[in-house]
Amino acid sequence: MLQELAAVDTHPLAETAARFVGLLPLLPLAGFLVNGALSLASSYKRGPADPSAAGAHDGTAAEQVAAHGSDHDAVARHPYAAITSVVGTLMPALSFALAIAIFLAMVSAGDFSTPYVRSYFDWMVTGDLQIRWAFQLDQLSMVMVLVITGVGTLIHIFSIGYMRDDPGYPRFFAYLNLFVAFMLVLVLGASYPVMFVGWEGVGLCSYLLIGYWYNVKSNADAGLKAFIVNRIGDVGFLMAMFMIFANLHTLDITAVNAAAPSLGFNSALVTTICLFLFMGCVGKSAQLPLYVWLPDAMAGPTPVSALIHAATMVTAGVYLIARSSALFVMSPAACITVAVVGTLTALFAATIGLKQWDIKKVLAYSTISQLGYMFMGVGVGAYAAGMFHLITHAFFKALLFLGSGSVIFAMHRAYHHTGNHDDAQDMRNMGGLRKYMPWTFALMWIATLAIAGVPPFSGFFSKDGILGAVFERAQHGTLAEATWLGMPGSAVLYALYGLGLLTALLTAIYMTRLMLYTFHGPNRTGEAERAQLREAPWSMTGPLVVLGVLSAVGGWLDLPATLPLGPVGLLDKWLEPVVGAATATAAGVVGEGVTSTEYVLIAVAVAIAVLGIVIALVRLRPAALLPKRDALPEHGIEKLLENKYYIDELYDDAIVTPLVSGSRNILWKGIDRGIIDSFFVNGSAALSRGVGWVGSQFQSGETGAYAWAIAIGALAVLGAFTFR
Amino acid sequence: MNTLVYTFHFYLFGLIAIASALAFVTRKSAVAAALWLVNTMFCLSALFVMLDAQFVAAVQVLVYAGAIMVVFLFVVMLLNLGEASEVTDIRSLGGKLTAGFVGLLMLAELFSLSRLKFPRLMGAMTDHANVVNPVSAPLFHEFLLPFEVTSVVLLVAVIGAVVLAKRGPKAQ
Amino acid sequence: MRDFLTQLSYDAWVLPALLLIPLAGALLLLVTGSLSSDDGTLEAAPSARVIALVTFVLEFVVSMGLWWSYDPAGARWQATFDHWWIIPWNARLSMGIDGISLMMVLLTTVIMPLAVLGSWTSIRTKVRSYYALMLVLTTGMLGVFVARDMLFFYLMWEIMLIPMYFIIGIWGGERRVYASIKFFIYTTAGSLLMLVGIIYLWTVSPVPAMGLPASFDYDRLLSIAHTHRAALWLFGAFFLAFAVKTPMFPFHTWLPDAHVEAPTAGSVILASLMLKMGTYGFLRFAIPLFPTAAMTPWVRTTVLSLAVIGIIYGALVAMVQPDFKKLVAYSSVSHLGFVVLGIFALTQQSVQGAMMVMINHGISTGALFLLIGMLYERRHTRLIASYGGIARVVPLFSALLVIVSFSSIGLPATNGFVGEFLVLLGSFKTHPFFTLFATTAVIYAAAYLLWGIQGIVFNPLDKKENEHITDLNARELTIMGVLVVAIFWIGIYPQPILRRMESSSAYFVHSVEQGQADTRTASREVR
Amino acid sequence: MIAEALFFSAVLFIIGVVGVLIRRNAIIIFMCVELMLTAVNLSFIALARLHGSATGQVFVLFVMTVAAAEAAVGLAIVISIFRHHKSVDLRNINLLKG
Repeated sequence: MLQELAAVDTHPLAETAARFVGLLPLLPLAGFLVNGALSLASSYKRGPADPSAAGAHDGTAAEQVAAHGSDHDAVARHPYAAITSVVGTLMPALSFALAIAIFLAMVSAGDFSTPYVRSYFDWMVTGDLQIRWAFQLDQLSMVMVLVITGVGTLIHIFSIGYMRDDPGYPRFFAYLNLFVAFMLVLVLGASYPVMFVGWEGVGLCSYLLIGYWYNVKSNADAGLKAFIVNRIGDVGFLMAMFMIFANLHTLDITAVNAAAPSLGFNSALVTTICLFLFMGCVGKSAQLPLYVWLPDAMAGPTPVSALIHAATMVTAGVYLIARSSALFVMSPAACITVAVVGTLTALFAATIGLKQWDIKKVLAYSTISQLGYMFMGVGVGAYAAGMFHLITHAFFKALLFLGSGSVIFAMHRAYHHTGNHDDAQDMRNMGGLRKYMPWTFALMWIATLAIAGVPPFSGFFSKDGILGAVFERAQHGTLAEATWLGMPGSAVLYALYGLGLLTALLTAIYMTRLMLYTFHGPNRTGEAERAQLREAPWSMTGPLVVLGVLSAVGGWLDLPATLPLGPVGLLDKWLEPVVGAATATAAGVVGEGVTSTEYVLIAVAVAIAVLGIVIALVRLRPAALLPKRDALPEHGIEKLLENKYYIDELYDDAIVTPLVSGSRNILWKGIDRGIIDSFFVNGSAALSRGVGWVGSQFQSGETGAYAWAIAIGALAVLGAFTFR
Repeated sequence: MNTLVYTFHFYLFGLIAIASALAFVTRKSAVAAALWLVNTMFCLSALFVMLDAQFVAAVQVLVYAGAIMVVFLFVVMLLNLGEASEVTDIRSLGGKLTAGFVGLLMLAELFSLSRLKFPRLMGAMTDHANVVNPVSAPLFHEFLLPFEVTSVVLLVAVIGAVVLAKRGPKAQ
Repeated sequence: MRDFLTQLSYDAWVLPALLLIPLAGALLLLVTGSLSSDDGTLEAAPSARVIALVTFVLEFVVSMGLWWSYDPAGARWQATFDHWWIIPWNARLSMGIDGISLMMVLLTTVIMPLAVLGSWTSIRTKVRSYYALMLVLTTGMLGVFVARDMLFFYLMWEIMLIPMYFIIGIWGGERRVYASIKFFIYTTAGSLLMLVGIIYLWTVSPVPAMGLPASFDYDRLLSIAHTHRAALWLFGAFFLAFAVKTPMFPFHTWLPDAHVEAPTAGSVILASLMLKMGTYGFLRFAIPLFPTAAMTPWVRTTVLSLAVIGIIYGALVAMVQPDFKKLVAYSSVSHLGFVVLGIFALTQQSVQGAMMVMINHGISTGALFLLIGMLYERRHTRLIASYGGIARVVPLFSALLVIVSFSSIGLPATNGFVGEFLVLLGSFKTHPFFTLFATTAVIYAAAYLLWGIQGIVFNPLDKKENEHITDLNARELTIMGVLVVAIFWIGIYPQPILRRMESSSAYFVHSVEQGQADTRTASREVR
Repeated sequence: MIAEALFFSAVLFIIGVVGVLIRRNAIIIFMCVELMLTAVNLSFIALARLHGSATGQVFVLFVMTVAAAEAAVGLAIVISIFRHHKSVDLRNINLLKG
């Protein structure tokens, strides 16, 4: 312990702001505690001292109900709204400020290759197991901390406006603060179990926030689904931890990374560990086949969708793989699996996104698709590229979600005003909003161009980085030389590249479609509603502007060598100490400078993005669209897409229903009640009762019968003596 | 006493006892049965005398034949059961045969068990004139406590009989 | 603190005092009961619950000294006490604690006052007898945990049954008689075989060469080597007693009935403390006494299979329960499966984890039963379907239910995670495939509990009766406050507990491995 | 003569047993029991004679006392049963049924 402290003290970050790293999650946690207490304090009414004696029909209870009944529909600010807004946004903002201070300290500390680990106290120490509450700061976690606290703060500010009339205002901020705290624990954790605390903690917050409006059953169901599907993935994460510990006797990330080569290159063991870890990522980051929870998660308030289900939590899987890069490069098979799953998810989700009408559902599938891209990147060992896309995606997808939040806010306000009960999120009910919401319109177009991959917006650079890396890995490196399910690695990777391009095309199409239907064409809301449509307040538009700027210029974070518009490869260099070795291992021979092939690839990517937008503009007719209530049913492949390939129904019928009815009818009523209880337990009781009954039949009370019994008994005893 | 005469009388009383007993179990009338039983008791008392238990023989006549059987007869008459009112009092032929078979079987088993060889007669009791002493000496020395307990048993029986046979207030 | 305790010569008297204080309380209750002529309803005898609470708080205060006086690096048995008892049989009142007992004793003394507070207003008839029975029950449970004499252990084991039988049978729900008889016969049937085993051990215990008479002394019985065949039979006898109590699949069907029918405090005690007797028995008796039998490959595989089946089966059956109390009851089958898995996997981490799960299950499940009891007091139904959306009416209750449920699910940073993680982590080393199946239980655990609480606190508030439910009062908040603090304390900083149990669990693992190795070499020599 | 006495005793005893088995009149069954007791008394007397000791006779006295007590109580029971059932037929009496 002392030695360790000494080692920490000599670290270049030891005397800087980095020593307050523990405050990063603690500040939002404090916000959670304050807001949670406010929420409970405002709604708690003390119960009677003797609940079983108190009649259910006393006056106070009735009054309470009246009070509760009214507060649901009332559009009034929460009594603690002011203090909640201050505490709820200040805490993540302070975290962000601290994060910047630490970042500056790291920049000035220059290159350091060992992470700064700050250990607080023992968590689970027994035998050879040593798990401590320890946080780890290095370039990778720093990037994530900045994204989480930065984007997080913006979304908190946006929420002040978006949630202003909600009766559970402090509760919302409490959950959001708690989320930020857990997310920071996730990225800062110095060992897998500590990471897992954050990993599950964000799952909890996701559950609570998806089911935030819990009095609608579908919302609560969606939260439950998210948590359970995530847990399926968590089994993988847990198993990976067990395997790592059983073989390496440590769970500290640095120690595991250092010891990873001892597991043996391409050994079955390391592949299994990586695949289990990836299973965790599949759950958390909504990849095939566990993506189903994310579209449903849109049931939560829109800021939640922006923060948790687009910018931060769902990218945790990408972060985990980047964190464990030393393990993954040991197993090309696992890497290719990651890339293949990522690519297939990207394509699959993009096709579903083509035909969704709910504006948030489109964005949800888009998120799944973009996460697929990120896995494609980290799968092929281009960790910096994957992280780069994670960052730009955080910007433009948060912008898209918040923009759609603005739209929904406006639509909802308009509908509320006129008492209309139509779907405020359905694009068929929107249209032509550019006139009423010019800022949102402009900013969302920036984000759309970014996600579509049009230069010079951020998404172009990050997506191109990934596709370029896939193409490069297909040519040389450990992945190209490996075989995957009997196929040569390079062939697989070329195919992935092709599918990646196809996905890019689809991305451009569905995003343009979203913009066209929402902002262009005629307005499809009613006359009365149209009068109420207007831009959201500045507390909401402000964060949008910031994100818009970031989405536009985010590409400069990591310019490719082919396009030296500024300093090249900033992020690559920054992440070099963490993932550089792993990237180099995966890449094998380093390419010889800039080649003409790369320019061709860039040209193809741009062409495809533009083509997608053009196709959408040409083919789609927003003017011909009917509002949702008048819409005609779809047919053929479009119906299949609209219904998301019926995957949810398939899971329900093939897994959930058999499991539940099997548990009920076979396990509970069959085995538990039937076999064990009725047969063995009550059966043995019945047996002894039966024996007793037989015995009692001899007890007739007839003295004569007894005399006979005695006589025959005596006969038998005498006989026994006689014929001994 | 002449051994032959003695043996003759021994067999005589024994056989009469058995015959009376057989008559006793087969009479339908309770009074007749009781009288046959009294006859058996008398014969047995004679056997007791011949086995040098003169005092017990006297008691047998007094207590059994005299007291107990009289009580039986009283009860029979009190309840007016003198005539065989119920035809079903004796079991069916099958029952009788089975009972007889069981009895014979038991007898056979008893005989086959008693393979002991008894001497014809051991020396006679020492003092024929003094018949009570040999009984009373152990009774009031060795078996004093049981003897006293027996008196308590009798007392309890008397009280019990009174309580049981008394008409309850409801019956009146 | 330790100096202060030494001044009091605390170690010398604490264990008998812990056994006697509840008995004294029970006696006081009975005396006041026989002096007064009332009918023992709550209105007539409000002092009974106060006496009980004071006794339990005193018990708690006295027992807390053990936390400081126990030295993890010290002797194997601490705070020992020894007194003659039945001289002809050489049975003694011999007590002592090690790391395992320590935590179980403290868990008992913490849970019992809360159980009294939980019954504060819900028990309204024959209150004196009720609290007297709870006090006697406490003596029994503590006796089981501290006994170092097998006969004394068995006596306490059986003493425990009787009060619980009456608590279920008198203050229980509608089918209380069926449930209490089932509970009693099930557990007695198991434990009688154990008695046979104990008597057998006694008969083989004398060592004439060293002049040692027959004895029930635990440490002495530990040192006896049995033939493999005898060990198997004896292990079977002990195993059955503990498997019923734990309860392991398929000996678990008394549990749902007993839990559902028992009054709140009965369920709490049953789940938090009495189920631990079974697993404690495995740790203390069944395995250390017969290591060769317990670690025979086929025995071990069978037990581990039953444990893993129990984990998954309990979770799946819990998932479809319409009655929340039954849901929690089946979840106990699942959780206790983890304990058995950890114990039989026999690694340092898994055994430590098993002990942690024992503690955590005591806290979380106890809290769940208390919460559902509080709700039952208000609405008189336990069916999930008769609730819905009550988070709006009773926000604090709902928040607590969610917190406790997540601790039971095993969310990291709550207590549930620490235990399950250690069990699984340790078990993976020796039994990876069993661990893989056991790990999937984290999915079902989330499913059944979240389904349950969703049906109660979330969803639309669509039933008129539920709009009248009142939130928790100060007394109920005190109970839950203690438990929630424990949940997070153990979840975030379990090290003080782990440290106190470490040497005992290491001794357990080591001695069992050693015993196994010894006899293996011995049998090789024989061949 | 001892063997003969024992023979008579056995025969009388068996007759008593058969009587108990074939009769249904409670009073007669009582008498059969008395017969069995007396038969046993004969054995006692004979064996006392064999051993030349009076102890056996003492037992006979005890047996007689008990027999008297038994007869008294038994008959009292019969009377009270008769009052209830108006019959002493054993088939009507099954009070011994648990």
